[in-house]
Parts: sequence; structure tokens; C-alpha cells
Amino acid sequence: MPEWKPAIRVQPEPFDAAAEARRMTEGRKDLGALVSFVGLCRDEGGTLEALELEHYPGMAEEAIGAIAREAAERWPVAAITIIHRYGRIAPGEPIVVVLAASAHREAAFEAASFLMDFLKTRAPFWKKEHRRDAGPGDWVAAKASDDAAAGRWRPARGAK
Amino acid sequence: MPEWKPAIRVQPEPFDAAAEARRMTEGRKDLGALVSFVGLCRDEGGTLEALELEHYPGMAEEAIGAIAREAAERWPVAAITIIHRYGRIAPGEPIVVVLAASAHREAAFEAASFLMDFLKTRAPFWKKEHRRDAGPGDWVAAKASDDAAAGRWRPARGAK
Amino acid sequence: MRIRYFAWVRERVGSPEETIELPEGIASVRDLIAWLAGRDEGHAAAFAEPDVIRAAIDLEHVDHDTPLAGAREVAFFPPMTGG
Amino acid sequence: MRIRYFAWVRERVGSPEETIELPEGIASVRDLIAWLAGRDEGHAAAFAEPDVIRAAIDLEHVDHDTPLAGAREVAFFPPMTGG
Repeated sequence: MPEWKPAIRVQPEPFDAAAEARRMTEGRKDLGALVSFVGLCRDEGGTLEALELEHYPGMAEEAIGAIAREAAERWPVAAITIIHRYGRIAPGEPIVVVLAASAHREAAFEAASFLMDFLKTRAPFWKKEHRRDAGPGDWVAAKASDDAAAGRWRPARGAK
Repeated sequence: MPEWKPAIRVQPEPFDAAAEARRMTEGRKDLGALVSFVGLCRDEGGTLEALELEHYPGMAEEAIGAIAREAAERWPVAAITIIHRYGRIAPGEPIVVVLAASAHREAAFEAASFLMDFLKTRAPFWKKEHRRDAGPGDWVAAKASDDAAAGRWRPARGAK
Repeated sequence: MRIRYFAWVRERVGSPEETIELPEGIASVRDLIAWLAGRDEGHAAAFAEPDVIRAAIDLEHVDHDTPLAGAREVAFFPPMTGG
Repeated sequence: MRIRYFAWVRERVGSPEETIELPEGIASVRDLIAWLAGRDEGHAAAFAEPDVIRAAIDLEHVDHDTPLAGAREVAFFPPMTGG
């Protein structure tokens, strides 16, 4: 287990990914790589008014913390920050940011990618679409491709 | 070939990765993912005064452009920005930033990772270490692991 | 025992949470789902396809075979779609 | 023909660039490396291990078998260590 704690926040407000990145790297000379992933609210057909993200308060933080600890055990990462929003989010706005810093680029890339795959499938958030001129729409269905993406990490679990 | 052009800069000055990210995503609603990689000058043993990056002007821009076009052909990315510094860079400072935006997270992650692997092995930059109290030191040797990392992308080349 | 519902499970049940007295013989998450499904039309609709329902006990994801013994809060919800 | 050197190749040659008149019979990058290595001690040191030397013709990375025909600028350097 690493000596540092991942920084985890679940909040309705937008976040400043750049400020988070600065916080993780400032004054440090041992980092060679910082990978950041920002997930944005995408309006595929041009009809999305907003996404509404429901979450399970308490469990969301717990689940994200467990995912971050698992990443920290699997790769030599030096710092992890994860912020996930809930509530109403308009197209173009950020939903989630994952930051992974490491001495080496492979660890930073793999940890960030792993974190996103597991956030998608194991963190208790649910998206509902609000369509323009149509009011509340459907809940977004879980994708088999997301399960497959999370599944590709499983063979190595516990192996490192 | 995509209709957009990758943004490529080779410069001695520090860059503002956050401003570049904003430039790529502002006003857009078709992006679902933005992956950013920042490579930092790392001081492993605590004795590094600075890295000096030599580059081949003209070829550096050409080579990075070719790498970016290859990424854009292999993955459905919507925008790519690459900034690589040269000159004297102190520990803790950023050396390179790669940004890849896409509708989907896999494409953004893979394109950014591919771009970094190829920047390491195909862009004409060379690092020299200046050690504290020792003046100019050695040129950093190319790593077999970097060649291997670039090599893992080869089987798919030309296949998409 | 506190039962919580999220997303379309919550909408179909018609309530975000309820407190129940666990009947005798209801030992696992699977048992509880079957019992809840018989409460009324809303619960029946929410648990019509038990296999797609995910569960958590005291904030931790569990599978349907998990025993309820000691649980204070059990939550039911569809597969997650965050990130 | 303009010849450019970078990093430790430049340091060993002792100059960032030079202009040469390509002698007859020097057709490929490999030929040029062998010919340059015979010029003086600095060049000999730079090209002592020809296999590790990378080359570019007119800003494009090429292998040692590439013909020099039409080349305006040929560059020699160690394996890249950017990124």
C-alpha cells in the first residue's frame, strides 16, 4: 500500500482540472509523467438538453476510493486525483476527471485508463438523458463494451 | 485523412497545458474524452541540475506532424495538440504535452499513448544531463524499453 | 433494515427508500429481491428482471448470494453508468 | 551537399554542419557514413559504431540503404531521446 492517499471528490460543481494537476505536481521533482482524463457530456444527435447524474452518496466515495487503492497497488503511481460530478450537466461540460502521476509514463497511462474503466462499471452513478423539447428521457443503458473494457484488466488482478 | 490539422509547436518556452486543453474543447459538444499527457523533467537521484534538449529544427516539426497524422488515421480522434520544448529544462518543469480529444475514451487514451511512444523514438530530440557541481554530463541513452513500447503498435500499422 | 433504491429502480418502486422488518427465512440478497418483488406493482416492475439488478450492503457492492446477516442498509440499482 | 550532426555525433565530429562535394561511388547513406568516418579522428569517433547512427535525408528519417540521389541535406544523430 502506498503512503499517500488518493484525492477523491464527489460534487455537483464544475472542477478545475488544471488546478488539480498543479496541486499534484507542484514542488515535486520525482514525477516524470502526468496523465489526465476528462470525461465530457457529449451531445451525439444535437438533441441533448442535459444529462442528470444520480449517485449513491457515501457509496460513491467508498467505491471510487477502492478503485483508486487498487490502481495504486497495481502500478507505481505517485498520486491520484479523481473528481466525479453529479446533478445536471450540460453538453460540453466536464463530468469526471482522473489524474495519475508517476515516475514513468506507462504506469500513469495504465492507471488512468484502468481507473476510468472501473469508474464506468463500479462507481454508483447513473445517467438520465433530458432531451430538448421532450422533458426527462431515458436512463442511459450500461454498455457491454464498458464491461469488456473493465474485464480486460481482470487477469492481472492480485498478480502484482 | 481527417479534415482538421493537429496543432504542433516546438519551442523553448514553457507551455500552458490547461489553455491548450480549453482551446481544443471550447464550444464543442461532440467530445466525450480528453486525454492529456505531460512529460516532466525528473530528478531521480537528486543530483540533476537541468536537462538540455537539443533538437533538429524543421525535422522536429515534420516528424511530430507525421506521428500525429498517423494517430489520426488509426483512431477516430477529433483533435490533437503536441508541444515539445527544447533548450534547458529544470527538474519539475514540463518537457512535452500531448492532448488527444475524441468522442470515445478508448480512442483518446490509445492515441495519446501511441503519440508518446512515437515521440520518444521518432522525434529528433536528444537529452543531455547537467549534474549539480559537475557541469555538462552524459547524453541520455535511448532505452530498449522505449523501442519496445513503440514496437507494440506496429502490427496494426496500415491495417486501419 | 433500511432499503434504498436508485435510478430506474427508484422510479419504478416509487420511493427512494423504505424501512422494513426483515421476515423470517429471508437470508440472502436474492431472497430479499424476491420478497420485495411481491410487495406491490411498483416493486414488481422494479424487480421484474432480478438478474440485471445490482445490490450493495452497507455501501459495498455485493452479489445476490451474499447473506443479509448484520446488514443495516441494503441498496438496489441498475448497472452503473458513471464516468 | 549539406551534412548536419546532432547530439554526441555533433560533439565528436566537432562541428554542427559542413558542406561536402559527394565523391563518385558514394551512393547510399551507408557509403556516406563509411566515407565520412575516414575524414579525421573526430569523424572516426562519431561513426565508430555505424549501426547505432540514425540518418535523415531532407528532414525525413531514412535507413542506411537509402540512396543519396537528389538529397540536399543529410543529417546524422544518435537514437532519439525526446518525449
